[in-house]
Amino acid sequence: MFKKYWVFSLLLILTLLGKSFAAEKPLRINGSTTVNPVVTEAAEILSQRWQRPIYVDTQGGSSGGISSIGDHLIDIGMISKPLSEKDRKRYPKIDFVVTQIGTDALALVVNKDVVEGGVKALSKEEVKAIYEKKITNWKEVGGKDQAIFFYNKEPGRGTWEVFAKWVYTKIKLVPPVSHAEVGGNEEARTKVGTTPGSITQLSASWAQEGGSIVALGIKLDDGSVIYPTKKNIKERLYPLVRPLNLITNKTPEGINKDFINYVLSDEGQQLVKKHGYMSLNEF
Amino acid sequence: MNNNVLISLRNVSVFAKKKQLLSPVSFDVVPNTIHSLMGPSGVGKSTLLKCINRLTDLQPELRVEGEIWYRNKNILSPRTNVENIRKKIGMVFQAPVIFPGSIEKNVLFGIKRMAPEKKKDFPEILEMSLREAALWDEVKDRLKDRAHLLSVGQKQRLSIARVLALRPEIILLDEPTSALDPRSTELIENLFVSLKKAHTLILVTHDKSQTEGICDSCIEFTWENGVGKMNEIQAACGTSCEEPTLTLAPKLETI
Amino acid sequence: MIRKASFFFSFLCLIFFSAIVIFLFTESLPIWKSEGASFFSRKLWYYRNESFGLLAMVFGTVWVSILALGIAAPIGLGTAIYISEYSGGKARLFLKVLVELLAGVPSVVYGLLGVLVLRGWIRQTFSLQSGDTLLTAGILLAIMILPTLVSLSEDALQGVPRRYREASRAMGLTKVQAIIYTLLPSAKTGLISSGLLALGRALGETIAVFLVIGRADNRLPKTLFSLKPLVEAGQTLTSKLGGSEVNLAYGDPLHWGAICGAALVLLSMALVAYIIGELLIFQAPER
Amino acid sequence: MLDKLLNRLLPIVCFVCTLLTFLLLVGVISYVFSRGFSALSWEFLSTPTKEAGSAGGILYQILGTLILGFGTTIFVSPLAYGYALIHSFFLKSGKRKRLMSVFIYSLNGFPSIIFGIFGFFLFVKFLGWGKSWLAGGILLALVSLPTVTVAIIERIKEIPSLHKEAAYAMGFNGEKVAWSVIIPQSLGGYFTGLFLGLARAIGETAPILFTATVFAGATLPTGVSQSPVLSLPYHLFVLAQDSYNPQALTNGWGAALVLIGIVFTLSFLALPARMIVHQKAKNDE
Repeated sequence: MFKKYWVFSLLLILTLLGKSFAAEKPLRINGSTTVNPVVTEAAEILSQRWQRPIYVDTQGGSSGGISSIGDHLIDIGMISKPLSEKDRKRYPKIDFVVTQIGTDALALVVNKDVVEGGVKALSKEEVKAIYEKKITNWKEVGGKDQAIFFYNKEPGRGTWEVFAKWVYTKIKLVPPVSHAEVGGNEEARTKVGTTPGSITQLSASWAQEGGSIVALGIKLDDGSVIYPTKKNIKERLYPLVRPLNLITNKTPEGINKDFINYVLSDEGQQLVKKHGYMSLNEF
Repeated sequence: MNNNVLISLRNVSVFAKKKQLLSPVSFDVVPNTIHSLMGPSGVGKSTLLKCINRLTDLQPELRVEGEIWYRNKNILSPRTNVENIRKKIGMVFQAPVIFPGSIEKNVLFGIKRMAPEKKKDFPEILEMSLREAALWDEVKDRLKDRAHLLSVGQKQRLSIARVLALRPEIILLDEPTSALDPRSTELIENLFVSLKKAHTLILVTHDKSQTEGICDSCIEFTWENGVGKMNEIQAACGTSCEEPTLTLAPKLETI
Repeated sequence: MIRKASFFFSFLCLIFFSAIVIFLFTESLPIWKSEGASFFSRKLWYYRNESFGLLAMVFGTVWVSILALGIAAPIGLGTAIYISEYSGGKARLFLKVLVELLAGVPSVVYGLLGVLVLRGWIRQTFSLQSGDTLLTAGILLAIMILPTLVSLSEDALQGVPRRYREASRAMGLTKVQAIIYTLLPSAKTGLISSGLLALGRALGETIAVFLVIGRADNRLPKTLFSLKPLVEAGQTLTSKLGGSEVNLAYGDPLHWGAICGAALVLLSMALVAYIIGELLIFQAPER
Repeated sequence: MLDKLLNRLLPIVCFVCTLLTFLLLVGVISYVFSRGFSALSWEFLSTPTKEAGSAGGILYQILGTLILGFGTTIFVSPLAYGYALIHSFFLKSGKRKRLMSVFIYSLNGFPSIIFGIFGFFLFVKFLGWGKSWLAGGILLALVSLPTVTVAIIERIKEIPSLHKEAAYAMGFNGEKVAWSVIIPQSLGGYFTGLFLGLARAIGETAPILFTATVFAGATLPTGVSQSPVLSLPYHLFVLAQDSYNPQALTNGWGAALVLIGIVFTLSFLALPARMIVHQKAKNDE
C-alpha cells in the first residue's frame, strides 16, 4: 500500500517536472540517414540564423521518423521512401503531410571485386534469387567463382522498403531471410567495401563517392542494361527511384513551414545536390 | 663438529634491505630435544625459525647471512636443494593451515607431491601420522570429511600430522599453541614430548610455562638498539631431564 | 531527519529497480500469452509476419559469452597469477592500477576498433568472406572483460593468506606446486565468482557487439555442436535490443511485448550469472 | 615428471599471458591515440560540430557528456548515501542487511541496455518528456549506483567503533552520530565511488541511446522535457555507422580520445584511494 502511494507520487513529481520545465520549443527532426546529411546541414545553418535549437537524429531510419511523428515526439520526419497507406493506417489520428525535397536513386551496390569479376548488372529475377539465397555464388550470374554475401538493410530503413516494393511489389510478400544486417548508409558502405563478394541496397549517390564499392546496373526485361547515372535517372530510364520526403503532422506552419521552405529554396536545393541527390528541378 | 649436534647455527643474522633485524646468532641443537626460542614479539624469533628451512626465500626483501650446518651441508648456501631441506625440516605455523578438501587429503598433501612413488604406502602413512599426532581416534571414521569442519585444536594437530607424514627429522614450531584454548594446548604439549623420541623440535613461544614444562633448552632474545639480539643459552637440561620444571625454573628467574 | 531521508532514498532505489522488473514483465505479457514457452523454442523471428522466436538470439548470446569467457579466462588467470605471485611491491601496484584504468575504456570505443580493425583481421586470419561473425564479437568481448577478470581474480588470489603459501613451501613444494596445489584450490570460489561476474558483463554488453556481430536473424546450426555458426554473422539478445526494432515495435503490443520479453530473458540470464557469482564471494570459506 | 615440466612452464606461461594482456590493452589505447591525436586541437575542443561530424569540433558533445555526468551525480548521491547509511548504520538486523547487500551487488548485473529500454518507455513515451538530459542522468545514476554505494559502505565499515561509541557517550542520538561521525568519515569513500561510478556511466551508450541524446543540433538544455544533449559516446556510435567521409572518421577518433581522456581523469581521481586498498590487501596477509 505504502509503496504504491510512493510510486504514484514519484510519477506525479516526474510528470510535473517535465511539464513545468519544458524547454523553449525547439524544432525536432528524426528519421532516415539518407536524408540526414541534407537536413543536418540545413539545420546547422538555420539554427545559427534563427538562434534557436534544431535537433536532428537518425534513430530507426524512416520508420523511426514516422513513428516519432505518430507519437508527437518530433516536428518533422525525414523519410527516404513514399509514405504508404499502411503507415497512415497505423496512426489514424495523425494527418500526415508529405513534402518532397529531392529524389534519389537506389542501387544495388557491390564490392568492386564483383564488378572486376565480370558482373556489371543484375535483373530483377536475379536480385530476387540472390535475396532468397537461391543464387549463392556470383558465377551463377556471370561472375567469378565467389560466394555472395548479402548485407540487408535493417528493418524500418526506407532503403529496404523501396527495394522490397520493387522486387516483391508488396512488403507482405517478402519472405523471411537471414542476412547480416546493416543500419546507416556509412555502415553499409564500410562493410561492403571491406567484404569481398558482398552486395547491399544503398543510395546510388553514396556509391559514387568511394572507390571500393560500385553500383550495379539493372538488366531490364528487354535485355538492355541501365546504370544509375544522373542522365538515366533524369530521363526516367532507371527504375529504382525514390523520393526524399519531409513529413509533418498537418500542413506545416510557423517554424516547420520556414524550415521546409528553406530546404525547398535554391539555397536548400544546393545542399540536396551537394550530397549527391537530385534536386527537384533536376528530376 | 660435535657428532651429537644435529643443527648448528653460526653467526646467523638477518637484514631487511639495509636495516639489520637480528644480530648474529649462534647455537647448536642436539637431536631428540625440544629447543625453545623466547622473547618479545617482533624481535625476530619467527624469522630466525624460517631461516632454518629457508622459508625466508619467500620474502625477497630479507637477506640472511651466516651459516646453518645440517648433516655437513650449509643450508644457507645457494647451492643447497631447498626442497629437499624443507622435506627434512617440517614447519608448523601459529594458526592452523587447512587446505580445501578432506582430512585424508590434508595429511597426504605433502607426501603426494614430494614422494609420489610411495603411493602404495599412503594408507599406512596416513594412519601412522594421525596416530603420531594424537588425532587418529577422533577422525578415523571420517577421513573423507571436509577438514574445515574440525575444531581449531584438531586442525592444528592435523597440520602437525601433515608435516609428520613427510617423516621430517626436525620440526619447526612457530607459536603453535597461541591460537588454542588451554585444553588443546595441553594436548599438543604432551604430543610434543612424545614426538621428541623420533624427532627434534625447535619451538618459538611466548609462554614461559610452556618452555619450563616441556623444553630441554631455551634461548632468550631481547632488543638492543632496535635490533634483536640473542642472549646466552639459558638452560640445557639434556635428554635426561626428567623433571624440567624443577631444574629450569630457578635459572630462568635469574634473567 | 537524515534517518527518514535515508529510508526514503533507499526505498527509491528499491522502487526503481523493482519498477524495471515489473515493467518488463507487464509489458511483455502479450507475447507470453500468445507464444508461451514457444517464445524460447521458436526458431523464426520475423516481425512482419508476427513470428517471434528467441532461439537463435539466445543461441548467439550464449555462444558469444562462452567464447569471450573461454578466451579471456585462461589469459586473465595467467595474468592474475603473474601479478599476484611473480611481481612484488611497486610493480604489482602499478600493474593493478593499470588494469583498473583499462577496465574503464568505454565499450563504444571497443566497438569502433572492432568495426575498423578486428573485423578485417578476423576475415584475413580465418580467410572468411566477411568479418561480421560471432567469433569477432566473442574476441572483442574477451578483450573488454579481460581487465575486470584480471582484477577480480587477482583479488581472489591475494585473499589467500600468506601462511597457506608458507605452509606448502615449508613442506618442500616448489613455488609452482604451491600455486597449483594450494593457491588455486584455496582461491577456487573467488576465481569462479570472478568468472561469473565477467560472464554477467559479457551477457549484457550491447554496443560493441552490435557493431561487429552482423545482426543476422535466425541463424541456427543444423547440428547442435556445429562450429560453423561461429564464423558467420548472428544475432544476440543485446544486438536486437540495441537496434532499430525498439523504435518500430513501440505501439504494436505484440511486437513491443516480444522486445520486452527478450529484454526480460536477457536480464534473467545476466542476473543469474551475477547473483551466483556474488553469493560465492559472500560464502567464501572461512580462513 | 609433469610437475617438473610445470615448474618450468608456468612462470613463462603466466608471463606471456601478462604480456598479452597489457599489449592488447595498451595497444587499444595507443591505436586510438595514434588515430585521434591529429584531430585534437583547441579549436576541435571549443567549436560546435559542422557538416554532421566532418568539420568543426565537439564542444557540445563534451558539454553534453559533462551535463549527463552532472545529472548522474545529483541523482546518485542521495540514493547511494541513503542506501549505504541504512545498510551499514541504521539497520541492525543481520538478515535484512544481507538482503540489502545481495540486492545492491546484483544491480551491477543489470545489462545497461535494459535501462535504455525502460527509460524509453517511462520517460520518452509514458511521461512524454521526449529525449531529455535529465532522463539520461537518472538512468546513468542507476548504472553507477552500485559502485558508489558499495564504496561508501566499505568506508563506513572501516570507521572504528570507538569513534561511534565516543559520540554516543556524549549523549548523541543516531541522527547526530550519522552527521558528526559517519558522514564526515565516509566522504572519502563517497568521492572514490563517485569518480569510479561516473567513469563507468559516462562511457555508456546503451542507456542514453533512446532516451537522452540526439546526433546533431542540441546545445545546452534549457528545460527538462524536449531537452536532449549531444554526447561523446552517442556521437561515436553514430559515426561508427554513419560517418560519410574520412574526415568525419578522424574526428570520430579524436572524440574517442577525448572520451577516454575524461574517463581516465575520473579514474585517476579515484586512484589514491584504490592504491591504499591494494596496499592493504598485501599487508593483511
